[in-house]
Amino acid sequence: MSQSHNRGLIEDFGRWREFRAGMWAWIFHKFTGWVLVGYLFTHIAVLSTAIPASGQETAVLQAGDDVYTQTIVTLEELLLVRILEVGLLAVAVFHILNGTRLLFIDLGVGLESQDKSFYASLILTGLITVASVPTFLAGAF
Amino acid sequence: MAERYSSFTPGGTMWLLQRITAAFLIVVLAFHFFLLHFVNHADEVSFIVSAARMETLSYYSLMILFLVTATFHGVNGVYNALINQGLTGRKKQAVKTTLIVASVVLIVQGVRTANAWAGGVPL
Amino acid sequence: MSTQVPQQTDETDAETEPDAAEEPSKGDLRREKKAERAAEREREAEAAENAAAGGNTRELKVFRFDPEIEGKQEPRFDEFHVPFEKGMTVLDALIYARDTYDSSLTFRHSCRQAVCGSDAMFVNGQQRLACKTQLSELSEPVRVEPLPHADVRKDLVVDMEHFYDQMDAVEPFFDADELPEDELAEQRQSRQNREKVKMSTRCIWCGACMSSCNIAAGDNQYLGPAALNKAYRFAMDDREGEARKQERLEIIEQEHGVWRCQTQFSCTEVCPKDIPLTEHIQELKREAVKNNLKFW
Amino acid sequence: MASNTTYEHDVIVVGAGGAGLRAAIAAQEAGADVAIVSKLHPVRSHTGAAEGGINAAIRDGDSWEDHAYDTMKGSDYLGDAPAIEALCRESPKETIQLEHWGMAFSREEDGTVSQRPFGGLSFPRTTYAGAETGHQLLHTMYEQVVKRGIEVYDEWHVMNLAVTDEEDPTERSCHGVVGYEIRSGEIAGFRARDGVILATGGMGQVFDHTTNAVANTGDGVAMAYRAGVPMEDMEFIQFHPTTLPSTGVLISEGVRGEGGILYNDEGERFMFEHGYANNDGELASRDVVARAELTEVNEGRGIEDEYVHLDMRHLGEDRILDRLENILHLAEDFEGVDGLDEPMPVKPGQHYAMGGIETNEYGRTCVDGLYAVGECACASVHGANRLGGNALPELIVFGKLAGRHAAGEEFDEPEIETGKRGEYEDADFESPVTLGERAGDDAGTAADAAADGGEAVANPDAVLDVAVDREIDRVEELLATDGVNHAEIRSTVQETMTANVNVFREEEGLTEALSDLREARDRYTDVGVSDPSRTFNTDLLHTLETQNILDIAEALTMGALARNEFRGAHWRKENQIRDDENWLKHTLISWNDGDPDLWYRSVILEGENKRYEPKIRSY
Ligand SMILES: Cc1cc2nc3c(=O)[nH]c(=O)nc-3n(C[C@H](O)[C@H](O)[C@H](O)COP(=O)(O)OP(=O)(O)OC[C@H]3O[C@@H](n4cnc5c(N)ncnc54)[C@H](O)[C@@H]3O)c2cc1C
Ligand code: HEM
Ligand code: SF4
Ligand code: F3S
Ligand code: FES
Repeated sequence: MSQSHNRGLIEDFGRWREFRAGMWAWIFHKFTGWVLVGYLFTHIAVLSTAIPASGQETAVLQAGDDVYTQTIVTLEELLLVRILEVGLLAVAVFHILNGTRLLFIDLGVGLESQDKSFYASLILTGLITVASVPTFLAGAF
Repeated sequence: MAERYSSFTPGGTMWLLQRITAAFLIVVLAFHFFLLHFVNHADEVSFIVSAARMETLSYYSLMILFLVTATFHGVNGVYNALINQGLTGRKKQAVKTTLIVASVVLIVQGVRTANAWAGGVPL
Repeated sequence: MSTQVPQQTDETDAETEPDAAEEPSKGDLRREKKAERAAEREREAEAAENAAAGGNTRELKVFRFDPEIEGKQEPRFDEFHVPFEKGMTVLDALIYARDTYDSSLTFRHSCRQAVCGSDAMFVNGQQRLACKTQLSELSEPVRVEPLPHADVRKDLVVDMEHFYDQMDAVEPFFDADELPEDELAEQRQSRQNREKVKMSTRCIWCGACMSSCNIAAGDNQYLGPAALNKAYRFAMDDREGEARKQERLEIIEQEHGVWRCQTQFSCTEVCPKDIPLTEHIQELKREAVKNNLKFW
Repeated sequence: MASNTTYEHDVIVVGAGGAGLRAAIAAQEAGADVAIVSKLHPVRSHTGAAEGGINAAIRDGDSWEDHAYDTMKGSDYLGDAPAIEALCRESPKETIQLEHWGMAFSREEDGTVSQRPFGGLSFPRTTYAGAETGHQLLHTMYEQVVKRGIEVYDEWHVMNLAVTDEEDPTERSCHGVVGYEIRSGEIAGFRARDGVILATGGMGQVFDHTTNAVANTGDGVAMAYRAGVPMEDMEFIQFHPTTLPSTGVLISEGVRGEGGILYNDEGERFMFEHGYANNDGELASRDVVARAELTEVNEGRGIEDEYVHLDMRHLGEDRILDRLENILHLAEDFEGVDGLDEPMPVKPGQHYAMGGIETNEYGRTCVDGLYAVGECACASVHGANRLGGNALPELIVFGKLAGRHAAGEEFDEPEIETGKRGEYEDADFESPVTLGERAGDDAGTAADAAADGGEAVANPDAVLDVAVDREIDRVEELLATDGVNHAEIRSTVQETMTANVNVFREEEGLTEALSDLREARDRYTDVGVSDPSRTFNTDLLHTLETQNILDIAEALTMGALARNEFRGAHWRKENQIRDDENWLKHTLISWNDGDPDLWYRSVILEGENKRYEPKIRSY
């Protein structure tokens, strides 16, 4: 009933430019949330290699030749995976910061500066991500 | 709108749980990241080291709790997002079932993994 | 096309025809007058145009649509050049454009002072009241469109029914559990309590907030910020009593109630009455949670 | 002919401002099946613009008798005592009723509703809700309408009344109204089994600088007029002394009530320093202040030769924010002035019509089944000048009375006579130009049809059908013609009215206005609508309204020309004194089937327990 009249291009494009802080925060939070769930599932799938590994010989385990350790090491050797991990960190940090912002908003704190807190979350995310690059990429080359 | 008076819609409860899990996750996720990327570098991971951590009861329970809350928080978040997009009726029911099944699978698999490290539930 | 002028002149010519059906003498007279008028109008429009060319004008791009009129069924934007005066609002400009160039330009308006709530529109990418928006604050060309996420009836007029339905859904009326016996004795209300609900009582039903909310756009059943604010207005009013408050909390807690709100704040940002909508919605959420906890 | 859609109810209320909503609630509570038909959605009505407050004697030390005395004095002894007493007696109950309906009044420390002083009142009895009393009242009442499930046909413009066609208007009866649905262009009949209540509000659009809304075109007054109901005291127009120069937006009297001060260009507090009102100063009656301001401007002491300053800075930020916050926003948004930092520019603007549809103290007109309440009606409680805060109580008091009456409740015999019955006096009024509609022009009501030789219709449904068909024809014709644009005619009317029938009036100007109006009327016969659409055709709508503006402007100017005295809001250069000898009487103008007719009826100064003796009005 209240669907918009089809205004063609006007409705479809260009609108994003009219988005305000709160809307961007919402979109980013959504996006990061979804990425995190996606990661959670993949993460558990990868870690599950620990189940067959636990059946292997202690020596094999000690040498780090088990399925689990091998999988992780192989993955960690890929530069792509390292970069993705940095991305994951960015995503997680933003989600945490903005999530904290949302928690405060839910408590009725800082409603007037909600746009500022969003920008702060963005900037902090950027800083933390950049600062962690060395640690994350260490040993990848 | 028939559902207007149904105070049984657990909207409020789920909303509150989403916030509570979020607050919990802030701490745990930060700890998790810190531990596995900064204290122990990612490329130094091995079964033995992981197993060693997991054999401690407190760490084990924390991780299980982490798993459960993260799963709840994530899956409930996804579900809410879909509802907000106007998902209703049979589709909604189907999505709900799928998500619940996926969560159960995820948690079961996660617990089995943890047990693998700990060699059973550490007691 | 820079204004509506040329087109209007055409229309005048084309419509001289049906008049011929009238009695000849009267008809002739009329036609003569009409020709005069057409010429006059052209002169006037030209004068307006010249004045416009004289420098201080503003350019408006206005959304046009009419489901019945050929040529308007396909939505389009028309440009109008309006002579600028200090203190001119978007509404003034629209009125000028309508009265000078195209009398079919359609928009709702009445009070001209931001109390009737009829002229919320989408101006340069934001929901605003046309009468309360100074032209001088906007960049050119000023793009005027009907409220997004509502059915467009014609030009800038949208269907408000859905908005009204949502308002009605929260039982928007005072309903005290009990009233003073004496019909000349008022209910007491503390200053603090009036202060608490004051902002929420200011809503003028303009629909700007609803139009700006992404959630409302995606979920037609979502009560929306205005209706939730209305609910807040009564739920927080101490004069109503506990029993009624419980019922009100149940209403706002329904599936498409407060929990839908994702704190996007755009409602709060566009509200011409500066009502802190998000704050009110958030308070209702907490109120609802507290209320539920009581029963655990 | 009978194929027209018809909606049927016991009582049809036209208009959904404070008056219409109250009438609908009352009629429904009295057991009637009511519907409201309004060209705006109820919450868009102009009642929402009222800022100041509602006068009601609800406190110890105050009494309704004092309120009545103040009102009579304020009216310059042109109010009818039975109506004034009804207003003041009922207002406390009705005001508290609003509170019981949840209206968000401002509060005192002890939780009771606040009252403040207002111009012309001997006691601070103006009950208020911040600076948005009308908004709160309108919304509170609409909420109660929603609660009661009263049917509302919104965005239906009422075009005319369905009235029978007896020769003598006092024998006619009203059976319904003809509505035009703005959204679809549908024209339909609304059959009222028991009564039609007009509550269509003000007529500010007759002037070009007004505090009224664009929708305030006096439709109800014009419709009733054409149906044979006299217009009463039309020359009495209140000009509000403090409106913003560029838009006409009102700065509430509350500012002066709280202590705001008026200054001229020389920084003089002229209300005192030039002796306009040595006792009350800024709080003198509106007409006094409006004339004082214009005199200042005319004598060269105006700012930019146009306005004066209203200063409230000395009240302090806290008090201003607490009680007059709304004013700050208005000055900022519509004039670009910050009231905390600088004085606000103000000048007089059309504000309120004291006159209107002649009714008795129950809101009944001389046509059976036709009622009028609110600003469109003239009961008369405001006489020659309305006191601030007296219009809102009028809405709720007479709204209630008319609603109940229409729903069939029993009342005492009224003391106020309506129509050309009882005692009245024919005027020897010579108009310098031909008035009204000349033979052969569009007819207005069913009554005219009979006068034109149409067959007599008595059956209510048939009366309605005839009326509907007439309006369908009218609209078809307007849509088919591309004639003069109504906007030109409207602005001609507004300009001449503002130039000649403003705060200061003299014979020459009034005559000029009448001939300008004559010309405008002639042009209106060639009016056409260039937008052929049936959907939301505001071009058509405004064209229909312009007809009403014409009829009203003419009657208003007639009254102003006839009344050669200075009383209340009406000032005449030729005779600048109140002339109680000759003019303690109402002017009434009957449409008389297109040939307007002016006559008089004496004022009723005899109250329930006392007679109100005319005294000099000094403040
Ligand atoms: C700015 C301002 C401030 C004021 N402040 C005060 C104050 O402080 N105190 C006070 O006592 N008074 C005040 N007044 C006066 C008072 O507000 C008005 O007189 C009063 O509100 C009029 O109410 P109403 O119900 O008669 O008309 P309105 O509220 O104007 O309502 C008219 C209704 O009629 C409908 N209508 C009109 N024509 C048609 C038609 N053809 N068909 C269908 N429907 C139609 C409209 O849609 C509307 O719903 C103020 C007035 C103004 C303008
Ligand atoms: C670490 C701290 C975290 C915080 C503070 C946090 C906070 C939040 C909050 C407050 C919401 C609710 C948003 C709303 O409904 O308005 C949310 C949504 C969500 N969260 Fe988290 N979260 C955290 C971690 C996680 C993790 C680990 C995951 C992944 C498993 C995750 C996945 C999601 C998802 C999918 C959503 C839904 C997003 C949407 O609306 O589409 N979050 N988060
Ligand atoms: S809450 Fe504000 S934006 Fe929404 S309808 Fe009311 S006044 Fe308009
Ligand atoms: S924009 Fe919508 S999401 Fe909530 S804060 Fe406002 S209602
Ligand atoms: S015209 Fe009334 S709100 Fe703008």
